[in-house]
Amino acid sequence: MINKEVQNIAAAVSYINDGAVILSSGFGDAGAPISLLEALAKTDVKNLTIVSNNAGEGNYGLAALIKSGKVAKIICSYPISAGSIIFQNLYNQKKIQLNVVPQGTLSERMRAAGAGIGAFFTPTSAGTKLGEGKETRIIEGIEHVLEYPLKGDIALILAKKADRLGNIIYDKSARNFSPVMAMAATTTIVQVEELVEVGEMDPELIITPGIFIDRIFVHNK
Amino acid sequence: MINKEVQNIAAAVSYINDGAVILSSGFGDAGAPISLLEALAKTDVKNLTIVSNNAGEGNYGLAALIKSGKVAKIICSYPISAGSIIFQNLYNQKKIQLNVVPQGTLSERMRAAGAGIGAFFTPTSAGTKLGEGKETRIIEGIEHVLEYPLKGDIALILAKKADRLGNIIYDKSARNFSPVMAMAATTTIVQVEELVEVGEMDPELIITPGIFIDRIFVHNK
Amino acid sequence: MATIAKTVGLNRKQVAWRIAQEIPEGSYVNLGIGSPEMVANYIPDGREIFFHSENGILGMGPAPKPGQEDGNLINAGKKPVTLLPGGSYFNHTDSFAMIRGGHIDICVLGAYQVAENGDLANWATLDTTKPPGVGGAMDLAVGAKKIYIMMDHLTKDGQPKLMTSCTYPHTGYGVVRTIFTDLAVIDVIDKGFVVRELAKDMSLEDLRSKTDASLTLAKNWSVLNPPEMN
Amino acid sequence: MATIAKTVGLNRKQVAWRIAQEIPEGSYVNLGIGSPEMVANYIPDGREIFFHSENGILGMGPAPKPGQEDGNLINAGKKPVTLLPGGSYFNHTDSFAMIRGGHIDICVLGAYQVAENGDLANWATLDTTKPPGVGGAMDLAVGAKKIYIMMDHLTKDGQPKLMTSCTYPHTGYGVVRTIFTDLAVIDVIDKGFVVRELAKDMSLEDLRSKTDASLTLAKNWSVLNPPEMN
Repeated sequence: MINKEVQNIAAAVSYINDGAVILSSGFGDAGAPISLLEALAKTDVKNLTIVSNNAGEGNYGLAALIKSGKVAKIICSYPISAGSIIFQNLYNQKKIQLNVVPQGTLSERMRAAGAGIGAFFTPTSAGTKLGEGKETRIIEGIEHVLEYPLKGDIALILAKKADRLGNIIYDKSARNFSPVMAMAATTTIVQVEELVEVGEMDPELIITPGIFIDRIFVHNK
Repeated sequence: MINKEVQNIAAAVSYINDGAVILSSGFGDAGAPISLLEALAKTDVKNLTIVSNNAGEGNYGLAALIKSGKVAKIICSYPISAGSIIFQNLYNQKKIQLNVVPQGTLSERMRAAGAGIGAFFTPTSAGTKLGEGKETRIIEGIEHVLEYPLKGDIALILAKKADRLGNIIYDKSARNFSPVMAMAATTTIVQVEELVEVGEMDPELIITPGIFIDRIFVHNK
Repeated sequence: MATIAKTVGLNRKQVAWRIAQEIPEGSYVNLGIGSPEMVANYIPDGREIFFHSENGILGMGPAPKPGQEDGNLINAGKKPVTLLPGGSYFNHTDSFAMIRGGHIDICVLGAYQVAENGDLANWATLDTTKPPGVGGAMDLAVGAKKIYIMMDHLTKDGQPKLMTSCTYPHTGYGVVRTIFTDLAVIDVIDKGFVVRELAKDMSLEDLRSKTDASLTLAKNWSVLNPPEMN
Repeated sequence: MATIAKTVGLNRKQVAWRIAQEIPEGSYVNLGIGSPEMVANYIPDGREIFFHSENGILGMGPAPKPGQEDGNLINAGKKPVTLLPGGSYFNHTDSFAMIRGGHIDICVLGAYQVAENGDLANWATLDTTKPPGVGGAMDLAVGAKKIYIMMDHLTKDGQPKLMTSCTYPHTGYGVVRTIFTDLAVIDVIDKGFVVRELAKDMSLEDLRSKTDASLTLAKNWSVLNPPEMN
């Protein structure tokens, strides 16, 4: 019988390699896998690349991981939230690399990775500083830039409920990047509030089917 | 107060121009907007291009529209179902054009149209007869073809329930192409079984939000 | 009763009110972070408008009552909001498909600078000591059917923000439709600024002195005269 | 008791059975239209396998009981199916994202021809009097992690289907992993056919005479000997 649940949080974040590209869900705190990120901070992995919309706030979750010194590079759309002090300090000290990607392009590049699209042309960022150095093409009279897939080795995501097969539902706007990150990573690890029986979730409502999920950590609040 | 419901089926398919590109949902009969297609067959529109997975079966729905002589061209993945007699006869008489597109590329091209992607590289069909004449590129060692968006003037889709704002849910595998076609057309017309009150649908379960829907025809079985 | 010193121009609420009047019923609208969020407060009663938030919400409602906040229901500025009946949730990719795909009728954004050809600069200044951050600004700029700008006519230092061309890094090119400032409503038409409304007691000459580009007065221009708001 | 004439090789059910044994627990599997659908009937008891259907189903179950058919719950061959507990529905774009994105572990397809370098021809013949139709074959060919082929070793006319190179139009290049025929199980390794299993009473020489390409016998080859099935 398939059971993707792991028995503790250390097992959830085990076997992550040095230099891994980690997709980390959430828009601000909503949908961020705080506990998984903090557990990862306690491992001895190093030289990580983090892909996330933001760069962490306060000193918890992603900020705690960044503070641990394990993050070499961040790929995100908006690292300048008022609370992103830890990141901004390291950035100013040139101790962390930053790659800013427009939010929709960030999401679409991960979708391309998950959907087997080799590259795509998007009008977003064409002609701007963020489009510099990219291949461009005029399509239907509009300048586009060519963007490539952004694939993760690991995705750390948050959800509301899972079953042992990895079927998942989310809560409100905390859904945000989790579904696309689940598709785009080789191994997807989900932190959920509740594990339910197989068949309990409405099949019309399952947002991320188990095919995209590898490990489930049930976080008892 | 916004109300996207039309009062009768003639109104549902009104103002469709000659030469329109019509996206028609369904995988076989599942999810096919039979009544809308038959209503369209009764109008005096002509020279339509139909985009659909199949080419109609029997003499109802899409087959009836094709039989009416209003369809100049079909873009589809699989027009060779045993029941696609009307299409196949017209094809053999060279009275209808056919453009065969791999099923995933068909869907992805409509998604590109709906999502503002200018073009995309896909490995599907590279090096095959269906990839002939297309721009190619080796990405990560794999040959890809460049595919362009497939936009509709009109989408005719089927769903289970709608509210007056055009929020929609589907039934089982009848969902298939409807969500992507709703995104990819300038005007989307949905045939539903039931109209429900606004707020009655679970906001987590709404598959196609009203932003993609223009007209609702409630088909009383 | 003391006499209150009269200042020319609209306050922030009045600009939000003015923009709200411009939004037709049934529109799908994205409001940028900050001042543009205020526009939602001034939609005329009975006019049904659907607010989109880039983080995966359509049908966003006002802020919840104190104590009713839900950290999983926030807007693009990460502030608690509510969901109206008929609202829905979706993932980020679908949300930006809506944006980039041209399904958002109107997007109201703030700006550092707008050029007379509709170019927009609203994501970065020339200060390179801070890390850059763009969020969804570039996607919204290229994707929304109409971009409305809500901004002060001048910077805090008194510098013009309506320019012949942007000196700050571009967000998008030729994308701005209309600019709503504390002093005027200005359309971008044929690569030029056309003043459609002027604040009460504001002259075109005054406005020109505060603008680093040519201004044309629309034939049917009118006085921008919102209700009192404090 | 009459003596039953012995024919060499497996019947269709036995080939389906053999493929079913090859699928590990937890696999996400797409079964092509026609004979490959039979594979689902022979998964060993207690082995949990998830069947994907290109029209937006994961966790597809067997055919419903007569009278229980639902026209909205069909497989890729448009035949009625059921949904197992833990199954889900999704749209076509997401379904092909699963396929093209490499999330399907195994896809079992029929074939007209397979070449020794793994090339696959299964969507069109050389007959141009009929309209072409491809369905999801090309997406599956490039997307699934492993492509298994289920087919007769020879055509009905006795022509080889395992070839040096395909003469029919290609579906995909270098994509086939293993071919399960009525006579053998053959892996494609380093651009060559390697016989892993041979049907009972079948010699390698016999098989070579029915194959239009070189065959190597695997060191640890075995006899393909499924249970009786009628």
